[in-house]
Amino acid sequence: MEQLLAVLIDGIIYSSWLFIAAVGLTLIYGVMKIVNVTHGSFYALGAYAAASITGALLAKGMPPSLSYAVLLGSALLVSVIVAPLIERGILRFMYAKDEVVILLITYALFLILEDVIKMIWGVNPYFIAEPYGLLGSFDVLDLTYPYYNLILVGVAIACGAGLAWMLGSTRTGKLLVAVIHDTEVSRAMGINVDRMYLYTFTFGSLLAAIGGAFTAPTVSVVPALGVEVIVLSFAVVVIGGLGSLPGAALGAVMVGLVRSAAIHYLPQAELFVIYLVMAMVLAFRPRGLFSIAEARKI
Amino acid sequence: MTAILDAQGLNKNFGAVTAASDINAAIERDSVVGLIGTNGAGKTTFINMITGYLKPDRGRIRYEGRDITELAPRDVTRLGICRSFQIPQLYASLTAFENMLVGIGVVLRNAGRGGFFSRGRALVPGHDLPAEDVAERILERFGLAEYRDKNAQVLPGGVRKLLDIALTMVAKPKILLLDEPTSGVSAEEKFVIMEMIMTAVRAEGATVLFVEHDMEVVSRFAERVLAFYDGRIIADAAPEIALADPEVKRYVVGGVLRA
Amino acid sequence: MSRDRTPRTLGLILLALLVFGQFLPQWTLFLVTVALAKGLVVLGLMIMLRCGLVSFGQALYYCIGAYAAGMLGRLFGASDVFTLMLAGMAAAGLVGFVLGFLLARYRSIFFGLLSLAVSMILYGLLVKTEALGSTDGFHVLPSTLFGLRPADAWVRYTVLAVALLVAFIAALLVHRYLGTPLGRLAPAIKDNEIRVEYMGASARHAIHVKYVIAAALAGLGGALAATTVGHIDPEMAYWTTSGEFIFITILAGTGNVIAPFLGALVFGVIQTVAFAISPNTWQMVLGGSLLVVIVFLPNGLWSLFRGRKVA
Amino acid sequence: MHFANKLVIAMTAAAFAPAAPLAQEAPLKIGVVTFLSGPAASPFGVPARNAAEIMVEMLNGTKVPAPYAARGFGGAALQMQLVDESGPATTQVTEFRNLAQRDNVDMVIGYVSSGNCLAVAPVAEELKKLTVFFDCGTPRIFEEKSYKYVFRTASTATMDSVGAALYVKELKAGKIKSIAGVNQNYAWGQDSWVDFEASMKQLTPGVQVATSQMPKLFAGQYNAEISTVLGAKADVVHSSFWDGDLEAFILQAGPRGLFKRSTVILTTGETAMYKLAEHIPDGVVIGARGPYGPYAPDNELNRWFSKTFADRYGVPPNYAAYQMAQAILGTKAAWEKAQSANGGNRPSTDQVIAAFERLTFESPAGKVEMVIGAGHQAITETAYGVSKLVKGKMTVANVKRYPATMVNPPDGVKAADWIANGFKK
Repeated sequence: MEQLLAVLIDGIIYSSWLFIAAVGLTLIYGVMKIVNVTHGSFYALGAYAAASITGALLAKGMPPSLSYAVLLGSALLVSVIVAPLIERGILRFMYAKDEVVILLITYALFLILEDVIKMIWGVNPYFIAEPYGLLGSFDVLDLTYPYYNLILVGVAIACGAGLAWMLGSTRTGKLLVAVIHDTEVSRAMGINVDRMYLYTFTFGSLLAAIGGAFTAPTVSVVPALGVEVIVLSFAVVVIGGLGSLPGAALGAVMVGLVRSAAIHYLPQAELFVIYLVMAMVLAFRPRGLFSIAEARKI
Repeated sequence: MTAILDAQGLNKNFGAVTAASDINAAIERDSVVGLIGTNGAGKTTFINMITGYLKPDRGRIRYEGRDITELAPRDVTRLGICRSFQIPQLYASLTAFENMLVGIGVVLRNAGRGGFFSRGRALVPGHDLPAEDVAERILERFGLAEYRDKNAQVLPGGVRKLLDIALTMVAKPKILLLDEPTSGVSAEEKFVIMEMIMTAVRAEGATVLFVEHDMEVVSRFAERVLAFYDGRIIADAAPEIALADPEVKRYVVGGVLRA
Repeated sequence: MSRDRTPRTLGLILLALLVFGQFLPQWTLFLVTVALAKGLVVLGLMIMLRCGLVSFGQALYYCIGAYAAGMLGRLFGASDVFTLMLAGMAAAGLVGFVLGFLLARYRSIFFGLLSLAVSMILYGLLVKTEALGSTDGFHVLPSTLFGLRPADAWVRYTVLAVALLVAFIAALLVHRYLGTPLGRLAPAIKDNEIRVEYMGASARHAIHVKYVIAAALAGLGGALAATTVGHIDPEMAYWTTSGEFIFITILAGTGNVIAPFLGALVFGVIQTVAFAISPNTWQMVLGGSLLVVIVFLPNGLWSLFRGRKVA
Repeated sequence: MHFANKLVIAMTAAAFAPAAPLAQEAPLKIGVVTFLSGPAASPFGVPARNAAEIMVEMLNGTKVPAPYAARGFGGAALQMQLVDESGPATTQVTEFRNLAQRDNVDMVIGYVSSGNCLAVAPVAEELKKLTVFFDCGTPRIFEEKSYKYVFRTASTATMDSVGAALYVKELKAGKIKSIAGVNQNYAWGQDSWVDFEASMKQLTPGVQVATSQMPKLFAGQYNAEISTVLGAKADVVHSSFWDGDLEAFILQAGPRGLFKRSTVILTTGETAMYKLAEHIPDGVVIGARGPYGPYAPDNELNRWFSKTFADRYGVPPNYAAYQMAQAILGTKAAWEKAQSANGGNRPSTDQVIAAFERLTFESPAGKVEMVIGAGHQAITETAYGVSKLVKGKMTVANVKRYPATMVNPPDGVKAADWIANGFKK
């Protein structure tokens, strides 16, 4: 019983983390049809920026309670600087190319950014554990959890709800939905697709950066931080159905719960259980759980 | 004359929409049949069901006495029922010539002459010529020789249309289903294209069903007309009779004028 | 169709390398051999890419081939280089045949990601298999040629010669295959699958066949790599390995069966140069060169050599 | 034809492009291979590179205290060529061959990853190139095969697990009913746990294994693992985590009270103890993979090394740095022994090898004996202690030292068998 509860809590926490890390990927794919490997770079950038900036401010005597805002702020900072640079500077000249070629371009960019990060921050780890411990912790039966984990859950919900609201209720959001459904028609209808792409890429990258920023307090920020995240968030997004927001949420929850169940009951399986889920889902729902089946007119 | 193709009681619904309700049609060998009707009347659905792209909810389709209702498009094609498309379905990145070769390759392969170990210049069944020559000849016949080495995606609309039809000829079809062969083509070109097709077909000898909106073209080329409305066949007769039918006048001809 | 010069060119390259090979410095022999092994994998990816399919999990078969060869030596002491390669090829081909029934139904990104998932599962299983050394992997016995082991000074050259021969045969067969109707179907499937079906061909069957060929080639490459490098580990199945193969495929271009080997060689050289001149930022060099190729040689390196269509 | 020509030219050009000029008589060229990118760079690769740079510079400047005062190796200045250890075994083997045959280095010193060590060793043998492993832990290298050209100047990971077991047994005065493990799911983690578990079963019969968690390498998120370990309520928790994973584990486990609930052993804790001083509570068992860092003996060599290193890089050298220094000094010792045996002339590789086998030499970490693995594998003493924060500075208290022969198997005995047979001498 206690173990089951633990499975749930651990699962939810991990799911939240996964969702924040992955949701930007599905947005970018939905709108731009790009499988964006640099997503991992932005995750890392977010973590590095958050760790270094928050650390510096704390050293300057900033009240720790503000650090959460700073985490968010630093994520915002890096993504609005770097993302447009990449989208305007490189990607936009490539949209004519195959999905796969663009994927490779983002892979190349990822390799480059890895070294750029190393040049800026060096190889030594950064820590900002203050936000993690700050809020104290609560007990479930005899397991202790820091409240920070609830913040993670909160951020995840905020990201998901915010994105849903934006797509559903704002003008830009509605235009985005149009682009998601048919880029060509949207273009014909006079929607400025290029600007939509810029917004989408920046916002999607921001979500990745937020993921990194809010993970930073719980880990040591080191090179290659983003590598793990890439494939993991691919798995989540694919399980849910590329380009589907509820899909990403469901995918994250599934993976999160399955993984934590594996850890509690069958530790050996942890290594590949995620890919097992992915393979299973794809085997029965070739386009993921929440896919829009495309009809072909002949 | 015996029916080469026999559709009995075909029904097909897409949710609330009725695309075909109790379609019955027996097509005689070597006849030329025009399918008319407004958009959404069920003409293309009829063709899609014959070629196995859609499975009817009810009803059977027989071809030379054999039930082909459940067959997949490729199996229907292998039996000699070939179709062209309203929107040309070409291999955009290949030249017109290569488009033909792909098709011919499939024919060779289905005849067991295109395997890994078979000779480079095996004769194409039905044409009894090597692949290249067959391609040349069909392109020639459809007046596409000058576009031989142009990529399909850069060809003008009318030419794409012709190439799309030419592709159906490689397999020596016994039944040819042409879905709006002259759509998106100027009025005078329509007759040129239809003439070309008909001469080609006569040379090869095949039964033809073609969807057409231009009643002049229909009455000029069709020996028989099937008029579709709301998923039903409302008239099945020789052109002059069918086109004179009041119902057809109201729902089809008029519909075209309105369209 | 223009006259087909590919077989002759292949032959010339084979001869050139067999002759020059004896004079090349030892380390380049190894570099070239590894490039040939990777080239075989890429050759398979090229076939798939021609029908618009990219496998993010081809490392699965690379790894299966390598482990098949390794196990054969470990369990039965088999060391004949051709036996090992055939084993690797057969094992990978068999798995490919089975998985093909599933994967041939998938297209575009979903094909890629499903194959990725499968390869990662194998990776996980191998890491858990401590009997096979887990992530540390294990040694592959030095291989023999018809029971003979060449003199130390000639080992590298002999391995290279064998690799060249194998690659040459593989390339010729694939080239011939691409000329058959089924092979020709590749671009057609990429362009318009509906039409392929309406011409009386089964796209799924065509893809399945190509998938098995690609798998077998990857297995062959894996076995060759295993015997050349002398050590195998699960990372051969990791997604970064697959990524490297796709990297090379795009680098090379799909123009001709020679391209994959050329691409693999160039990749090897770029990488080792990057390691040598900028040990701290070689990833940047690698990524940069990939960008440059994609931007300036959209059809890959092959477009450098090709005046007109060869394949 | 034109095509074939082009291709061959292209290839030969490519082949020779990176070729370096042949090595002159002196100085000696040393290939140094360690992680410069990826997660292993910061805890091992870069400190090791820094140590190598210092040693090379200081040896060339004859600034190293006795017995290593002579310039370079036996008077010949050293020249080091750096290579990144990242990438799959194929890449590493390729790069090793390039070092040996393209750049004609006189010897190669390096390798953190056991996988790379296993992959490179046979190649070193094939190319007859003297190769010294400085860090990698797996005992398999000299257990599975015997090598002539390969040496390892650091003890195997077995020592860490056995030492840890001996230490906690003393620390908890035998009152250990259950143990748990959190180790990375790859060879290093698996081997470390297997050895530790076996040792504990030998030392405290009847001990129960509560749980053994094996999270994916670099997973970063350990809440679920920590929950299971907390739930298991084991007396002792063993972890061979390193680097980012270790630090993340400490950061995540601390607030959840794992360190309060169980005695936690971090066999590589030393790499994190300074960085995370305020996050490691007192009483955590800290290992350094040997007598390195805080456990290094107080001799002149060590005082000199740690000061020089700290002065230049602002942080004290960690165990990776010590191991690199140890590898270089060991090779120097062997080289100079061979040289004097050779009447002062530059020794041949075979002579160096002869001198290296069963060599005993001094390093900043004290005495190193190349006595197992047929004289190619070093054994050293090891030490463990518990963390103790003194005036905001992290130190180790309650330090126990274990002589080399007590924590390493005798020559010719496989580590696993040695443990299974109750550590028989």
